Formats: sequence, C-alpha cells, structure tokens
Amino acid sequence: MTGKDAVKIVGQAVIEKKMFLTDLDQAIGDGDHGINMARGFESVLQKTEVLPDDTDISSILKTVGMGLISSVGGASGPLYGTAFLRAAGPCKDKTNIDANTAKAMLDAAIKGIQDRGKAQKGEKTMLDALIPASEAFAEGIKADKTLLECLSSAVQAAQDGVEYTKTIIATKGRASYLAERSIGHQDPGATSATIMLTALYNYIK
Amino acid sequence: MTGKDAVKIVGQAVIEKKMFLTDLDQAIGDGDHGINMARGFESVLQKTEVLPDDTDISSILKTVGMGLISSVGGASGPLYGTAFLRAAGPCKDKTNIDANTAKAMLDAAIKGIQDRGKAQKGEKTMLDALIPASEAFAEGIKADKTLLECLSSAVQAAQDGVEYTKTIIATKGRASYLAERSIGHQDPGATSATIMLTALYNYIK
Amino acid sequence: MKKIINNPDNVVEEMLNGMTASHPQYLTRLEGFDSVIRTNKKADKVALVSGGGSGHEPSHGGYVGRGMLDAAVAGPVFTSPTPDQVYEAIKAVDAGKGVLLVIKNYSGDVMNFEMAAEMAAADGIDVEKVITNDDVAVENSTWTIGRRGIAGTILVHKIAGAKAESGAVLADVKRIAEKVIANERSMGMALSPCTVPAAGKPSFTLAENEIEIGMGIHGEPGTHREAIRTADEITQQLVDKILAEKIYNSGDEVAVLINGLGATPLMELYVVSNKVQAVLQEKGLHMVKTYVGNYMTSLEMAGYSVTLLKLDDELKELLLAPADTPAFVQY
Amino acid sequence: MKKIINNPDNVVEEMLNGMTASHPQYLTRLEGFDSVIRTNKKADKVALVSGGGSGHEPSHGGYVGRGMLDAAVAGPVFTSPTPDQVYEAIKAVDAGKGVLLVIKNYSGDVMNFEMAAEMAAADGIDVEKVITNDDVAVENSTWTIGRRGIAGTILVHKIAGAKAESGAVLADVKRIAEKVIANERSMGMALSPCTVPAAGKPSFTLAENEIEIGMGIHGEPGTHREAIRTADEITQQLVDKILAEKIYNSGDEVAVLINGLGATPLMELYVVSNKVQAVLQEKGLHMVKTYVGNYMTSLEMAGYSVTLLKLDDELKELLLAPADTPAFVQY
Ligand SMILES: Nc1ncnc2c1ncn2[C@@H]1O[C@H](COP(=O)(O)OP(=O)(O)O)[C@@H](O)[C@H]1O
Ligand SMILES: Nc1ncnc2c1ncn2[C@@H]1O[C@H](COP(=O)(O)OP(=O)(O)O)[C@@H](O)[C@H]1O
Ligand SMILES: [Mg+2]
Ligand SMILES: [Mg+2]
Ligand SMILES: [Mg+2]
Ligand SMILES: [Mg+2]
Repeated sequence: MTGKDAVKIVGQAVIEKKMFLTDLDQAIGDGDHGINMARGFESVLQKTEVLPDDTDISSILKTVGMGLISSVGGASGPLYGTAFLRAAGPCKDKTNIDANTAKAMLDAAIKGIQDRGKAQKGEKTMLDALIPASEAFAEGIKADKTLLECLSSAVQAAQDGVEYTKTIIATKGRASYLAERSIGHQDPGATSATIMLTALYNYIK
Repeated sequence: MTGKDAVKIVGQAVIEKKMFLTDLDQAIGDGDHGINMARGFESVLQKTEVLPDDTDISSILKTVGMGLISSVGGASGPLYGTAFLRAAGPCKDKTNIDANTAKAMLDAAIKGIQDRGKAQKGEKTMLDALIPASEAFAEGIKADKTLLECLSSAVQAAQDGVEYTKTIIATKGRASYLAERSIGHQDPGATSATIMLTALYNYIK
Repeated sequence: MKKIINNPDNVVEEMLNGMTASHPQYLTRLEGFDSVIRTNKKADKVALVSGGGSGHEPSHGGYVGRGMLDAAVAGPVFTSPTPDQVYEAIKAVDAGKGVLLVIKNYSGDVMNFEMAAEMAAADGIDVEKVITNDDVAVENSTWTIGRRGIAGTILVHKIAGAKAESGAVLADVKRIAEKVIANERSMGMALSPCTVPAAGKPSFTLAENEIEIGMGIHGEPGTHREAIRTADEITQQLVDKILAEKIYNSGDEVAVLINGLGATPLMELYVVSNKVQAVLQEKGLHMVKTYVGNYMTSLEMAGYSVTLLKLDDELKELLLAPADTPAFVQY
Repeated sequence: MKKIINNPDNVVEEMLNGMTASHPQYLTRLEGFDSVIRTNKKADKVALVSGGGSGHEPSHGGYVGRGMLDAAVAGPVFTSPTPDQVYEAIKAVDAGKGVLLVIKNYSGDVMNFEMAAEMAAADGIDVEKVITNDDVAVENSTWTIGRRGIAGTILVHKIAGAKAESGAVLADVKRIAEKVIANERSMGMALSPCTVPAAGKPSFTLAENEIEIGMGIHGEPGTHREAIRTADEITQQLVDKILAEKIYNSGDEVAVLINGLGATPLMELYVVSNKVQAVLQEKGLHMVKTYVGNYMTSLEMAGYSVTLLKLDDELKELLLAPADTPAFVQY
C-alpha cells in the first residue's frame, strides 16, 4: 500500500469511466470531460510509474497535480491540478496519514478548487461532491471514526452530492449556459470526483 | 386544335413529370433535369399564353425554342431549344401539317440536337428516343399511314428507346462519368423527349 | 431537407443580392441578370468571364475583383446559366480588348457559353474561351466528353486573371489559361451527399462506412464507392491518381490546392494537406504555394479534392501576383 | 462517425503540421508544443497570443500573421490548452514590449491562460489579458460566468492586431481590444450537431425539423430548440436579440460578421447576409465592412452566427488596416 499504488488505482478508475464521463458532459457540456481526465491520468500514470516505490505521498500528489495541469486542459485541468497540488501541503513530511491529515488534505484541495474556480456549493460542479464529502468526513472525525470509516461516509456523501446535482441549475462551468435545461443531468465533474474518492476508498479498504 | 394548345399540353406534361425526371437525373446525373425542364416550360407557357390563338405553328415553335434556351440552362436547354427552333423551319408558311412535314420537323430537331451536342444514337441521350421515333415515323410514311398513325408508332419507338437506354453505357452528358454504373438507369433526356411526343400524340388523337 | 433558405426558387437571387450587399467594394449586380461584375473595373484590359451553376460558392462570384474575374454568371443550382445571361455579362465587362470565357467542361456549360460567345461575336466583340478539365477521376477518352472541370478552375481564374490585369492581349491571356489547364490535375472524394434545394432530397446516399471516390462537384456519383479508410490512405490514393498522369517530375515546382466541398472541417483539410505535402516532398516536388479551404464547393457535401499545378517561371509569377476579391485576397 | 482523419488522438498534431507545411511563409510550429507562431515576426511590437480548444479552424492558427496574432495555442478538440503550452507560446513571441492574451470566456480557457500568465509574469514578462464575451445567447448575470466568447473574437484579433502592428504599447493594445469587446455582440444557431473525434458520436441530436437557437461553438446545447423557419425569420430573430442590447443606434457605423459554423454552404450564409443587411439598413446602421465565411467554426456543425461591431473612427481605421494571415488577408 503506497501512494504510488493509490494514484494508479484512482487513475485507472477514471480512465475506465472515460466514455461515461464524456457522455455526461455531452448532455450538458461539450462532451470532453472523460476524454480530458483520461488523457490527464494516462500522462500522470506514466510519470508516477517511474517514481521510486517509497516516494512520499506529498511528492506523488505534487507530481499528479503538475501532471494534470499540464495534460488535462479545459476547466477540470486547472481545478483538479490545483486540488492535488494543494493536497500535497498538509501531508508534507508525514509518513502515515491519519483521519485529521486526510481531512486537511481534502479541505486544502477544495480550497484550491475554489481559489481557481470561484464556485460555491450548489453551483452544480465537482464541489457538490467534494464539499459534502468533507462535511461527512468532519462528522466522522467528531464521532471518533477511523480513517476508513470517515472515508466511507465521505464517499456516500459525494454520491449523494452527485444525485443532488441532478436537481439544480448549473451556475458555473459550461452547463450554466443551459440554465433550466441543466436540471435532470448529473454533473460530470462531481461524478469524476466521486469516482476518485470511491476508488481511493476501495483501495484502502 | 391550335399550335398554342399543343405547346400547352406538351409543356404541362413535362411540368407534371418534374420530380420523376429529377429523380432519374439524381440516379445518373446531377438531379436537375425535371427542375430545368419545368422551369423552362413554365417560362415558355407564359410567353405562348399571350400569343394570338391563330399564331402559326412555326412562330410558336420559335417562341418555344428561344424561351427554352433562355430559361432551361444545363445541357437540355440549348439542345431542346435548338431542336424547337430548327423544327420551326420545315413548317414555315404551312397552315396544315401533314406526315411528311411532321417528319421533316422531327428530323430538323434531331439535326439541331446533333449539331449542338455532337451525339450519336446509342450514347444514352434524348437522341435514343428521338432517332428511333423518326425511323418509325419514316416507316409509317412508307406504309402510307396517317399522321396520327405515324406519330403513334413514333411514340412507341421512343418508349422502346427509353427502355434501350437502360441497357447501355452513357458516353455523352453527365451520366458518361459513371461508365458502367450508368447501366440499369433510363436516360432522363430520352424520357422527357418521350413525354413530349406522347403528350403531342394524346393531344392530336 | 434542412437548409437556411427562404424558398428554393429564390435562393440564387437572394444569394447574389447578399453577395453584392456584403461586398459592394468588390461586386455589383448586373441589373436584371444573374451576374455579379467587378465594381471598380480597370478599363482597357481583357475581361475574364466565368460562371456556371450555383452551389459552388465562393465560385464564381467570390473571385470577381482585381487580378481575377470581371464577371461571374450564376445559373440555377448545379445548372449552367442560359446563353442570354452569359451574353449580357460579356457585353457588360468587355472594355474593347476582348473577353475570355473560362468554362468548366460540362456539356451544358460548354453549349450555353458557346451560344453566348456566338451572340457576342455577332456584336463584334472579341470572345475567346478555354475549357477547364482538371478532374482525373473521369477518363479523357475519345468516346466521352472528356474530363470534368473542378477546383483547378480557380487556379485558371487566378493566373489568367493576373495576366489580364497586367494588360496582356486576349491571345496571350488565353495562352496562359490553356497552359494552366494543361499543367493541372485534380482528384476528389466525398463522405456525404448534398441536396439541391429545388430537389429537396440528397443526390445519393452513402452507408455509414462508405465513401465515394472520384466525386465531382454536382452531387453526381463518383467513379466508385469503397469503405472509408484513414485520411492518409485516401489522400495517397487521390494523389497517386494525379501523379499517374506523369506530368509532374522530381524537381518541379508546383502549387497545391486542397479544396473542401462545403462541409469538411478545415481541421480535416489540414490533416489531408499534411499528407499531401509529405507525399509530394517524397516525390521531389517543391511546393511553392498551398491553398487550403473551400474554393469550389458542392453545397453541403463533405469531402475534398486535391489539385496539383506544375509551375514554370511565368505561371509562378502570375500565381503569386496580388489579387483582391471577396474570396481570394493575396498580397 | 465519418471523418477524414487518421486517429482521433493525433488529429491536432497532424492539423498543426499540415498548417505549417501548407503555409510556411506565415506559420512556424513552436518546436515541441501545440502552437503555431508567426514566421516573420516583426521585432519590437506587442505580441498577441490567442488560442483555445481545437475544432474552430481557422481559429486561431489561421489568424497568425501580419496585423493579427503572433501565436495561437491549440488545445485538444474543444478543450482549452494547458498553462504550460500557453506559457511557452508567450515566451516564444514576447519581443520585450509585452504580450496580450486574447481569451474566449470559458472557465477552462480563462483558468489555463491565467495560470500561464502568472508563470510568464514570474519570468518578468509583461502580460495582459482580455476576455471576449460577445455571445448574447448567454445572459451576463452575476450568477453565471457571463457571456461566452464566440466569432466576435476574430474582430478582436483583427483590430488589436492592427494596433499592435502599428507599434502601440501594451496598455493601448489592451484598451483597443477591450473597446472592441465592449462594442460587439453575437448570436448563433445550429441546424446540426458536430462530433468530437475522440468522443465518436454527435454532441446532441436534432429532429429533422428542429434547430438549436443560441448555439455556442463547442457542440454544447444552445438556449432552446424550435421548429425550423425561413432564413429570414431565423436571421431576424438573431439580429433582434443583438439589437436588444441597445448599443447600436441609428446612424452608427458597424462591421458585420456572418460566420459559418463549418458545414453551412456559403450560398446560405449569403442568403442570411442579404437579410442582415436589410434589417440593419432599416435600423439606420451603416455597414462599413461585412465578412461572410467560416471564421470560427465548430467542426462540421451546420449553422451560423451574426456578429455586430459598432465602430468609431479609431476602430474603423484599425479594422480596415491591412492584414496578412493564412485565413484573413486584407489590403
Ligand atoms: N468554476 C468551477 N468550479 C468548480 N468546478 C468547475 C468549475 N467550472 C467547471 N467545473 C467542473 O468542471 C467540469 C467540466 O470539466 P471539463 O469538461 O473537463 O472542462 P470543460 O468544461 O472546459 O470542457 C464540470 O462538470 C464541473 O464539475
Ligand atoms: N451531347 C448531348 N446530346 C444529346 N443529349 C444530351 C447531350 N448531353 C446531355 N444530353 C441529354 O441531357 C439530359 C440531361 O439534361 P439536364 O439534366 O437538364 O442537364 P445537365 O446534364 O446539364 O444537368 C441527359 O439525360 C441527356 O439526355
Ligand atoms: Mg467539457
Ligand atoms: Mg442534370
Ligand atoms: Mg445540371
Ligand atoms: Mg472542454
């Protein structure tokens, strides 16, 4: 169980869902989200592949962040790229990641996405998966749950968040051009975020 | 029974077959023969409409020829236009048209088409209706048939000619680009020529 | 049929009005006729007149202007204009130095333009004609009407237009035009058909994996169909057919025209051009100038043609000479 | 999916190579990056850099040349290029007088170009940006990311490019670009969808009698669908939406851009232009210049947009100034 492996599992999960994410983006965007993310993680996995197995998680996250920024493009590239770069902060010099560190990483990632994209919860973006995930994570910590338990409820909250995106109008990203017509469709970015969290959970589990 | 009426009947028959002729031309040409001929006869009928009812046949044919030339375009415009202009020759100053005159008119028309288009029998053009029609007409005259009888066998020969065009390769007109692929399709121009002869026969009958 | 038009019967009329209203600096409608003529025509030069059926835009009205055409006559969609239309255009632009007709080789075009030439000649106007026949898809055998004129016609407009602009006499402009025709060949293909507005339905149908090779520019079927292959394979096939004409030799300078038929994304035309350049380079040819775009279209047909023109010093200088028209501007 | 390509993954690479091979006089590939830069760049001028996702050709590589852009960065189809790509282009064309980024208003484009600007600024390069947002189909309310940038972007390239070519300083070039943006509005529609090569299927489907109003340039759905009507009715609707912005007044001089989305026959664009001219004339506007053609496309989408730019003397002079690029040449 290494950071390198975790990235591989997460990346492969995204690549596997390439066409699904693209289909979602065709409905309310420009039909490239899966293509973008798959291209990004294919490039990232090539970069992490060659890292030593014992590379620390913070360094790996930096590689992932830089890699996504320079290969994804579109809206999701800078957003996810910044998210991974920022997530590298709280785990710097840590060899083992506890629930609190994980929560801090998730929040740093969210903060990074918001710094770049200026979006709030409820705007039908990836944040509608990630912010509820962070909130659920926080409750888990309050209830003294384990990292895995916290992650499990975070995944559940992210999935609920994806469902929630079906019910709201997009006000950020391309789907915002559709106004009411975006209702009924789930957000591609919220979906890809949930795919990543889910893969991570399955890997750690 | 006037020349003016005859032209009207012939023109209307062509206009009625606009889409049929266009369909034939889509198969082996550029899909405009019916459109061209209909546009031409609509314009011609406006011009003949205003002529005195007793206008002589030769003058009417000249009006038709000039009218077709200036409104049909494409290959069929100059060809049919020249044909009608030339047909006006043999009937000049004639008040009544006998079988011999009719035959001379048909031959003049054919000669005009050949002068312009340089085609022979067997090249999958309007001539494959008109030349057999003329030959049948000639036999009728030899056998001392009436004008109507001659015309009847001319129509039959023209119809056979149309059938014959299905069996041959086009070597003139747009269909010639198709080489072997033109086989199996009847020639639009041979068809329009036969429609005109048939309409004329039905009118006189 | 899904088109941005008002009425199939008015489409040429409205298009011509749209062209002149959009480009009054270049184009003027010949009052009462379906022609556009050059707004500021240079006096005292040989006049170039071309045209044909509509549906090939920007051909030919888009090429009326300095260094190219003086008049373009527009027939109905895919149907040659009538002799009187051409005759009026000839009369309108003749400046006493004669008129060269640039005709694409189709029976209809040739017959109608020739009749117009006869009418103009009867008026004492000096009229000559050239007939473009660049399409190698169609064999030039004695028993057919010969090769068709397609996108290569634009290079005749360009080069003969430059010659006329330079003040050359009619015989010389005609000689140059014929030299272009002798030294250029084209070959095309289509991915999808087009719909003549008045016909209301596609000229043919192709299966999802089928393409038409040897496509003309009127929705008339090509020479044969085959399964779609890669851009490189199709392009190699087209270029090979052109090179088989054996008029291009290693070391020659050439001009290349990659022509879109109307609905082909420019992105794809550049993918094609990438291959064309590679193939020609390998053959030792020097590409002096490459044009990529929609020059001679077939309504909304998807597909393209490749045209190769062998240059000598005279042709090269005229090709590179300035031109200023709505669809072709060159310093 | 029926396309003239080799492999969806290589289409941008091959297109860029095709562009530079076809137009070496104008374009040079930035070695190792997805950009084309001006072959003979004038030293000592503000550099203009634009770009975005591919699939809009000739945007933006076709506008690299004298009097327009110095570099165009090409992302994957419909996907903004990454910051490092933009950063390298900025570095390559900066001539010490600073760089203006012309960005179309999409979250992805804005974020990636801004990151690149931050990187370049960290190197001490003077970088400014303008964001085009001409599309009135999309409301510019506080709760959205604002109007999209579509075909009007070309007029920013043209006018700011002319200003830069004249030797103006960065602040001045930026001011002019912003003036164009403030004075132009566009509105579009589509008849048919397009297919992103890597996606392999159309971005949406429309019934035989349906059109999409308020269409963008990425195959993203428009504002609504309706039954197809005549060209005049649709055009009136688009122009009305633009005029409702109330920035155009009787007596104003304007430039008009009738932009085809890729598969629209030029014939139809001129039918549209015919109506646009009539409507604007009736409103008392003076059309100084009209452009009709495929300037900002959406692969093989059929449809068009209308752009209106209000001119003052400064904008007019720059609009009419010469330009020499593969896709935009003007004396
Ligand atoms: N401002 C933003 N903040 C957060 N997420 C955003 C923002 N804009 C877009 N997104 C996310 O990006 C996703 C789209 O990504 P992608 O399709 O790759 O980029 P693009 O929209 O440029 O084509 C959306 O589904 C949404 O979740
Ligand atoms: N050289 C020719 N001689 C006689 N008839 C010809 C010749 N060329 C074409 N045709 C006739 O013209 C018909 C096509 O006419 P039309 O479709 O109106 O013109 P176009 O071929 O210019 O589109 C053909 O079916 C054929 O009968
Ligand atoms: Mg997208
Ligand atoms: Mg025809
Ligand atoms: Mg025709
Ligand atoms: Mg995108």
